[in-house]
Amino acid sequence: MRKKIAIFILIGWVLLIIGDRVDELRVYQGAQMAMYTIALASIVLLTGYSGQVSLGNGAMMAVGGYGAALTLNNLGTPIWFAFLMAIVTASLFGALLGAAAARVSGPYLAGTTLALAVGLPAIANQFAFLGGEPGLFFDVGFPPERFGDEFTQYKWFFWIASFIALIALFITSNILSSRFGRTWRAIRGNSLAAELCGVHSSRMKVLAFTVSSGLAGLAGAVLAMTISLVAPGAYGLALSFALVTGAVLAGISSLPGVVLGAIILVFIPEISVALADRLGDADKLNNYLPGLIVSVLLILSVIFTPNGPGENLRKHLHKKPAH
Amino acid sequence: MIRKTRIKRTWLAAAVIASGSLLATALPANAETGVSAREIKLGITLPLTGAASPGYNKIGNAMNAYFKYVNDNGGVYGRKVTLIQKNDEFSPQLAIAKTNELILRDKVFALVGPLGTANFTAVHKSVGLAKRRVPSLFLNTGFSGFSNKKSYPTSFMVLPSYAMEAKIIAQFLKENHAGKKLGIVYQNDEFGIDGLGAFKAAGTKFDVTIPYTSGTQSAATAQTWVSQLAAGGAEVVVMFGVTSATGALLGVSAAAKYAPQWILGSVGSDPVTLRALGVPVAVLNGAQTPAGNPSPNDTSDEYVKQFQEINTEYNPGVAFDDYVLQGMNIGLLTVQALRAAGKNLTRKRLIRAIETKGSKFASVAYSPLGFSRTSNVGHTGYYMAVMDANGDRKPFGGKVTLYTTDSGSGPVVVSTFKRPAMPAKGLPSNS
Amino acid sequence: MQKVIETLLIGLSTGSIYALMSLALVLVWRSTRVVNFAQAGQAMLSTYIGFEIASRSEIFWLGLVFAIAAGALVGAGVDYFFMRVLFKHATSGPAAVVAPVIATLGLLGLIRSIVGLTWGGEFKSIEAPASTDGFSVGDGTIPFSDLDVLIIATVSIILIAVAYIFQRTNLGLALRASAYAPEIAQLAGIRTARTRTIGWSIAGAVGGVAGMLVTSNNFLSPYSLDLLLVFGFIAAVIGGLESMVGSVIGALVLGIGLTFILNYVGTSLVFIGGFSVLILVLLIKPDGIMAKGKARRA
Amino acid sequence: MSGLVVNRLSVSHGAIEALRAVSFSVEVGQLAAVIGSNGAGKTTLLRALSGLNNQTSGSAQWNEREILGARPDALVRRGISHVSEGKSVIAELSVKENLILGGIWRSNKSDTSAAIAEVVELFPVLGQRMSQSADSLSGGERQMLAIGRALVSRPKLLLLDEPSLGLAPLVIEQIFATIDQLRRKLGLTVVLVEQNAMSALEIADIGIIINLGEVVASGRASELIDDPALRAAYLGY
Repeated sequence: MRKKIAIFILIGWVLLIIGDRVDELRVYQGAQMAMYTIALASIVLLTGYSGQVSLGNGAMMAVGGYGAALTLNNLGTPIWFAFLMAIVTASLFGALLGAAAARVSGPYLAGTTLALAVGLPAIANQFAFLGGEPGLFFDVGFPPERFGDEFTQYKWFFWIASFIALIALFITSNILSSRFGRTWRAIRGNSLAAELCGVHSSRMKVLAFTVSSGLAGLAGAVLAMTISLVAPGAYGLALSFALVTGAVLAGISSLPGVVLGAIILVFIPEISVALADRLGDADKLNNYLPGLIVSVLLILSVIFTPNGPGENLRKHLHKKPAH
Repeated sequence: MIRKTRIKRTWLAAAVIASGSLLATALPANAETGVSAREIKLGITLPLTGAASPGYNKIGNAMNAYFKYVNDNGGVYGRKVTLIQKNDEFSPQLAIAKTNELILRDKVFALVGPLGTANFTAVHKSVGLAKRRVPSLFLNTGFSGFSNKKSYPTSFMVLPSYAMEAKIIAQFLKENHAGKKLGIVYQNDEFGIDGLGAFKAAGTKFDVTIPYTSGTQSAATAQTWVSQLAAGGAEVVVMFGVTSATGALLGVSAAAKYAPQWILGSVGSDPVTLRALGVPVAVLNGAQTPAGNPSPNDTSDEYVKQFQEINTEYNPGVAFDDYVLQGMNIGLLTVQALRAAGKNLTRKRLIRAIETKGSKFASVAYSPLGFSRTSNVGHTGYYMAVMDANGDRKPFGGKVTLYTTDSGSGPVVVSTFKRPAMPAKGLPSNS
Repeated sequence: MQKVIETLLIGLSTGSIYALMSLALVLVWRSTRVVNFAQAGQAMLSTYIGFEIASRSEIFWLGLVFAIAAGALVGAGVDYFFMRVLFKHATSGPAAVVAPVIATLGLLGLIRSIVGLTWGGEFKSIEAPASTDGFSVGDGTIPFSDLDVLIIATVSIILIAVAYIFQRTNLGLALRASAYAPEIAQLAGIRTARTRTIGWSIAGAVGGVAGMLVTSNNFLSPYSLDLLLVFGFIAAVIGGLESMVGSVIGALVLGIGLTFILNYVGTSLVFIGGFSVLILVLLIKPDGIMAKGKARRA
Repeated sequence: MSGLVVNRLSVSHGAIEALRAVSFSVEVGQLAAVIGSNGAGKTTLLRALSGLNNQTSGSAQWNEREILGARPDALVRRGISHVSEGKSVIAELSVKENLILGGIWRSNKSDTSAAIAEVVELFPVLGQRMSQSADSLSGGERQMLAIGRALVSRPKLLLLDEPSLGLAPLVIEQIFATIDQLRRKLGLTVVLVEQNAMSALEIADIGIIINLGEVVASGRASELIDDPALRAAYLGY
């Protein structure tokens, strides 16, 4: 445990140094990576550990984002409280949905959450206090003055996002290696068998959904911070799809893998822009290449390494050691 | 134990990968971002795909065509003007992400012609355009909130505000449709509400008021608008929405044989796009609309004629419509602004140049430009036009009657302003 | 009263298109135990092909025929080149449960990108095969047109054809047997893998018709069929996901219900209405309206 | 040799070998009873012979042609019909549809109709229920329907998996009597897998006793019945 804390502190320190060395665009992307890391952790927890597929993690992120924005804008609370409220609102919402989800898992859950992701704008538009299509502002404010003029807004976002991501990952990794994590894996493997061992499988599923939603909500608030805004468009179907892709690529049951997934998600647009430039700068290429790359990666990885490239590598390594 | 160490190692590996991927070479900054001895880099985000893209997706290419024309004729003081277009699918967070790329990676000198009220509000705030002192020229939105020069010190509008438009339509309704039952369909966001507020202030009372949410427009929803309008007996209907919504409304009305006098807001009244959306031309015939620019088919207009020629050569295969005209005109304004800022181009000088010389720039629109040290307002007026059976646009009453006003409580007046002449061959020579 | 009838009629027209999508989803679910999220993509691709033919030949029906053929081919191709490979590989590990769902999502994205790269993101519209002018009733007109009649008629013909295939032919028997008890079907000499591909192909054809019909009254874009997928899914869930009859009834109920919300409450509540129905059905009658008391948790 | 010849057949379920080097042969027209306790590998044997399980090694020939590795539908065309464990009928279909299913692989529909008529003659009770759903049949009737469906394909080799499972003793007796009658009448070769050893061996020509995936004894059914050691060890009485 102490070793783990030391590693996380080390990672944090490394990130701090990196934040000073790279240009602003990379800092901004770093903040995005931190956001994706949290969001992917929520999927890994839900799908990889408890075996439920939600396509609506984007929607859960929205719940968190709106929760944070409403808290910050209406109550004028400190930022940390807004982030906390993001977790709370999303968890509550997740518990509700999870109650339904425990009854109807599998494709029903996937379809229902898909519907939620598709319908999010309609819901945001229905209630005036959610700000409709343009959404609500979410302003965590400028970096403290004592950091000096050189300290940009995005570096501030990067600091906050990385800090939150580190804490979230630390807590998640501890939850997963706890009794709950083991129980979830048992349920995923065989919910009937787990049931016979005295596990309330539906209760545990709701719990998994709740925790996962809380994480997603936190990621949603971090996303809102990086774009200073919560708007339905920010949490659309494309985001949910991207997250599923990231999770599959990361290895759907590997928590450290989420970092890799986050990096892939941030750099896919970069790669596709580079490719499009090379192939001739046609509008169509620019618009649809990222989607094409994401889909092809998703399909290939789900067919050939359904449990993620990381998992395959691990298996490979495991076969070798001399006993 | 073995397992635990392995997990730690994976975490460490993840951290190393993360750090490595972030580390990248940072280029040394130039004297002025986006300006070199040979090039001026400009950027725009706009919807190239998605529900809101029809029409708007042409603006970037039209601007680009004009810049290429200028470049082939010597550029701006020898520098070529290049425009980087990015697709924001009309969603705020994509607009932010793409604008970040434009400013942080592509390092553009200025933004030109950004689209969409919600998008620009979000971009301005999140990217910190004012704080970064990035000039944002000639916004393709009429939201009157952007005319606050304190909040938007580096932004300049070009379209008359939606409030101005609504005030002018209100005046027109008073003069020409008094006593009729009025209906309005408007987009329920800053754009529509800006207009609705101005109608209210001008004392226009609508018998049927239908708000719609951006993104929900479709034939099915339009059917309910038509039933409500017909049930309320609206004889004159103002459509204050985007083109796709206008298209759906007109298409369904034609099917339901509901034919009030249409007054189409400037945003959604481009006949070429409407017809591409399947609106029968017969429905457009007689529709009234506020217009700032001459008809894109009016070849007797020197601007239109010149732009059409440029379009044929530099934007081949693209129909010349209001969007192309608007894009070219923003290009023309931009080149004048760049010239006015002088050979030693900086962002500061560009902004100062528009503030001091911008009101004299040549522009295709009939109304005066309102740029000054204290105002970033672009064009300030409209004339009313009528669409004919060919989908063309003619001034109401046979000749252009220009109304000018402001976004506040100022009166609507008939103006005698004469716009500056087109620079020879469409190539500005100002300084 | 007139408004009620008008709403019913429009709802019927809307619901009948949902019925096709929901039927396609049910067909695939029964044969493969996969909710095929790519169905929207397959339908979209077929519709683009149909659009291309219809706009070149200026004959809508020719476009429809091509859309059906394309839908059938794409459906068969997806099963043959994609699902078979998937089921061969993704059989173990934590992702095995979720792999089919994720794979069909990836496929949806893939088809969307391919369509985007081929046709671009511009809105296309297909010349409607019949007048969209509403019928005159008394001195007014109602927004129910020849096109709506044609849509309902086309859907009816398709549904009757599918019902005939399933109830009266050996192919239908093979399809049903393979869906209910694949192993027994295999032992009876049915080539179940091939039968499944045929099932996907029928579903694809039906989806193609749905795409063409929904587009005849609206615009076509790489995203325009997403909502059809969602409403088709909701309808299928109302019907219990297993029952073809249930899916059609569910779709009609949903179409009419949503049109009533649209006409009487407001546009912005339509989606929320649909979503609430979905959640309610899942909570109260998770096996759908056609369930015979047998709990079926997938 | 014609008939069924199984030579060193092994079947694996992943890492586990469910059947190890099983060999036996059944001549045309004979009834072989495969006896063994639960989990001995009897069902695995039948699934390998009908093509449902292809994780196999060794060989199995039917009338001197290899059957391992062939798909079930191809084997049906070669006259091998497998009635799987537990009243293998499709409850959602009608009795008639279940029967049609047995001949669905034929292109000639009238052949199937004739075969169905013959089956109805054998099992008149099915004839009275043609349009009812199979769900409404009793356990014994379902087993008859399952066998009837197999007969519609006019098999030469019939693989029967525990036809007595879950049936009342009186019905079991009836079923065994029917099976015995059938194979004599139609000249069928039958492999009958049973836990109910006595009843099976009584109608069988040969018996094969399997334990833990291996053949522990085989021979004439009558001899097996009389072997006291086997009786004690495997036949359980």
